[in-house]
Amino acid sequence: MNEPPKEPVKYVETTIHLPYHYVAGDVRARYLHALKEKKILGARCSKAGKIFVPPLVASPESFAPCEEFIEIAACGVVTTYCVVNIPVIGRNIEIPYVAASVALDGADISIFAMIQECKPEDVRMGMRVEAVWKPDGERQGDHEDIQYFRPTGEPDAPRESFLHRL
Amino acid sequence: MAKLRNVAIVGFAQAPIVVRDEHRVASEILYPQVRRALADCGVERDAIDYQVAGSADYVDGRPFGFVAALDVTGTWPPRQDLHLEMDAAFAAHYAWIRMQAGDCDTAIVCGYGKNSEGEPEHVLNLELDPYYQAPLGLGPTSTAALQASAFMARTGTTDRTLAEVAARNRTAGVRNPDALVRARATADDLERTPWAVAPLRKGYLAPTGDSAVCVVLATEGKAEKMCERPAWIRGVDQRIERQTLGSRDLSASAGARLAAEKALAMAGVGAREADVVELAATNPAEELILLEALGIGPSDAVNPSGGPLCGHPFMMTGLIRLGEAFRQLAGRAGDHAVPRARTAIAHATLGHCLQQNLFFVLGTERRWT
Amino acid sequence: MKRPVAVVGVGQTQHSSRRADLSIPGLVREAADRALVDAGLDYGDVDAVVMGKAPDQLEGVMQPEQFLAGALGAHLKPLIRVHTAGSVGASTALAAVTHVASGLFDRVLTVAWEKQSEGNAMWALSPNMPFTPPLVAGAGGFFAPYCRAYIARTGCPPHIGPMVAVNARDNATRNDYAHLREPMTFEDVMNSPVLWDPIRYLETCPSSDGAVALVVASEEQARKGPRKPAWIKAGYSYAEAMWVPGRDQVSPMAGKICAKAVYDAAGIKNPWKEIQTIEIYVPFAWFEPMWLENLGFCDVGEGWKIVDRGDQKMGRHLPVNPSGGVLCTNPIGASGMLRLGEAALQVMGRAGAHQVDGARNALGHAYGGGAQYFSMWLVSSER
Amino acid sequence: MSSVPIMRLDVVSEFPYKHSTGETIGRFLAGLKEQKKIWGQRVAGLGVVVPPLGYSEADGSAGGEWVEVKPTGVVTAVAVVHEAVEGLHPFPAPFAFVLVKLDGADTAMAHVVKDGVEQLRIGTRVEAVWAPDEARIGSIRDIACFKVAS
Repeated sequence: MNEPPKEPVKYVETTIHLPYHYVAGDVRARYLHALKEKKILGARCSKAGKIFVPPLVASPESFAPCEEFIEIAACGVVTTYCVVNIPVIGRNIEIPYVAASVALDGADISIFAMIQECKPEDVRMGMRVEAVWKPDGERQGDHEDIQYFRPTGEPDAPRESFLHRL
Repeated sequence: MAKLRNVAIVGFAQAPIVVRDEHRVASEILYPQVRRALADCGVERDAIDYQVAGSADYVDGRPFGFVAALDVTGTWPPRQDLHLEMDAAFAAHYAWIRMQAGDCDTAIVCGYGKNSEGEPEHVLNLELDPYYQAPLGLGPTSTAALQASAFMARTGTTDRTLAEVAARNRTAGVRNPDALVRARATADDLERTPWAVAPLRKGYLAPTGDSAVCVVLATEGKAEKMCERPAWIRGVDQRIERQTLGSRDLSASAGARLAAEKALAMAGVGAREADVVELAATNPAEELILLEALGIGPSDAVNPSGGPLCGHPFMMTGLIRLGEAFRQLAGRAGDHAVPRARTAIAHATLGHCLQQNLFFVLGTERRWT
Repeated sequence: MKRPVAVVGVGQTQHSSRRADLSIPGLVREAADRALVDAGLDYGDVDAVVMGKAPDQLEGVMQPEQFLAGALGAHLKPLIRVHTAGSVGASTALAAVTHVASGLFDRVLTVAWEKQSEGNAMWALSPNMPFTPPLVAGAGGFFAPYCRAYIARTGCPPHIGPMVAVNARDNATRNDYAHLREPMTFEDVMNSPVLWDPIRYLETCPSSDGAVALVVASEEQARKGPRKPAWIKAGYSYAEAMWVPGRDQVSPMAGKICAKAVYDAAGIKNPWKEIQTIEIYVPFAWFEPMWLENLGFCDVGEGWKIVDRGDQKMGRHLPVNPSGGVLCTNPIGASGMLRLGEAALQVMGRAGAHQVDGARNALGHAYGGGAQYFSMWLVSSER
Repeated sequence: MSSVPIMRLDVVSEFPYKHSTGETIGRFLAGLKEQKKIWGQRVAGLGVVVPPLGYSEADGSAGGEWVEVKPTGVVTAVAVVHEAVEGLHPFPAPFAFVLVKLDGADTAMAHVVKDGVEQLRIGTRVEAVWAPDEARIGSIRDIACFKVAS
């Protein structure tokens, strides 16, 4: 035969195997270490005074460095959210769960957080929530030291206070 | 040559290259470089019309890793922006093209991405085609050794010559405070280092590392106000070749030769007139191949910074060459200055075996009047 | 732009969930061959190649443009590779335009592609990045909260998302290249599972294999070509930082500024009146009304009313995504260039069964990142 | 800023991929697997290319006539690995990567030489060593390696 077989091999299969070696960086490491002490740290912009949680090396808004770390309250307001009904590969999270944007009191940007201890349909934009920490001795200085946020039972924040704050 | 806009490098900042920065993530290394480069030019962020960056997701294994850079480059209010998945020197070339199109007058060009987070032999294997070449396990050191073997066979270049070329780089790097390797090494020392992948010895390889780079470009009229001695871009060109290693003559670099010819022709100078030639050669054989493409021989004009053999943060190495050329022409090269440098060549490359090559020709004088 | 630039060739692949019949070079060549044939050119006529795609992790090949250079006739030519997240197809085409506008290149081939079937997008795009919060549930989980905020702000009723999805699919039935072409009903959408409340399954984009290529050229070349070109009146790419206090992901500043820059440069004073059709990047149905507002086709809070009235359907005032858009075809890296290419086809009068009558001006748009990258062009049948 | 302990994390990123081959690459690989034959294609500007791609990397032109080449050839470049990279390299060191111009081909092919690397030079003649029947899966590694020709 003066040609290769008519029927091609369909695929070349491979598993890519790449080792990576990460560091958190001092700014993020400081934030994560503080979680162990049940403290949430923010960083203050040296120019405009805005507070970023988790801390950033610089304010993306003013382009000025952040220089000062300050402790932020572990409670705030759900500014918006979604209810997730599909499992995420590689994540051990029970569905459905609420993924929310939470504006912590005193912070100028929101964090992503899970809302639990209430039914997904009871979550509201404007709902006041607080952090639920892992028990003492189990916190390891990572994001999961805050297990989730739960409703505080306080009255909701007024609509105009969060509607344009995501 | 049609008349083009005169564009100059007017600012440059580079984080000293280190093996591994354990205190900062890539964007945190970049932030102070952008601040310094702008401070160098005496301008605020709002004075810059355009930003363009170069990096590659696989270097540190973070898909969309470049998005984080927007938070440290002053991207508020929103800015005209582009990101190339390439060595950032190619981003500088694109900024120049954009200035030729009349779409901007000033630009910052950033390069970043921590080499230390990944393992380059593994990562760069993935640049090869996934059907025939990558499955063999070829990495950058192996492909470079294939090229070196072909070059040495054609030209009769000896191991000793490679050692001498490497030693010249290492000697120069001693005077560069941003270099990763600043320990002097002689040809004798390097010739005694063990084989990495023969014919390349460990002492001939470029050590990767962490850095971040920012270059500022400006057109005539603005450049003079931002820099006392701007480095004018007189010519520039880049060319890629087909990848398949076995279908190229690896003993030479056809793409480098063509790009160099075009860039020099645009600049209206010959390579011999260059006082400084900064080459992104990651081993001495590559340096010799590139010099051959330029039509010049080895000399102390080549890599006064010590070149990649004294620090190779890949995806930034090319932009650092451009920055080094600027330092020399602007009189800011400090201890590694080449006296009275007036013309410089800066080179960048991507891919295996010098697959893609970019040459800038810079001068202390404007090209078009 | 220093000199006029036109689209003189458009080519795209048949898009589907898995183009198992083609290698990666085969896929990009299917699009590039068609674009060149369309332009009456050959690989040898091309001065430079500008390629775009989303993260290399999708296919497991780093900087694949390097091995594709030979497949695109780019040997010994200039080539660049663009990556600006989801907007990349559009920003890539605009980078090609810059090449021609500079006067240094006359004919530039630009190609954008994705072959999502080679890997697993969900794995490739949401690895557990170190030291970052472990919650973002894919792109849907990221964007759904902003859809909810839009709904809360504007009173957008719950039937708007499904209406957008149904219309997109209806449009795709007239586009031979589209990935999803089976008609669906409002009830189908309402009955589909809610994945990321408020986003339902049938309000999301598919995962596709596909490529698109354009030939952009100088005026002289455009006048020589076999067909009527699409003239690029203006195009811009803008980005904004992520963690800006008060940043509005519902209607990002970068999108507004980019649109205004395009309209100003193109001499458009009233986009609603002067633009006949738009191809915009709508990966989740709710984004259609959001972008109609962001792009200035109506006042804030009025976007959903355009959908509610049906004014964005074929044959009505402003047909949106006549091709079916991203909701029916989503080879990520190519999606933005498909929007720009489809806009060009409309003003060339060559969009076939999904042609909008009388399309003189068309807008092509894409976005990416955390709604941070915006890239768009306005094309016209008139120079 | 007061000092804070460095936080490190080592990960191995592992993803499976299935690359569709298309007709040309697929048939070339089928030739290795089923016929133990090495096929090239004659394309514009390059002559007989092995392995083939279905287009010319010289000018982008399509097509190519199938040409069988010999499993023997001559080394045109050689790189001897003295320290194998775990998880990447196919053999323990020392082994060699080579470019081999097979008899009947106009371009060379990248491959590996497992044994006898001390004898390898540019110009050395080598021959393909096939993987056993059950181990050939339609991969470039169906040629297990090359060896110095006897």
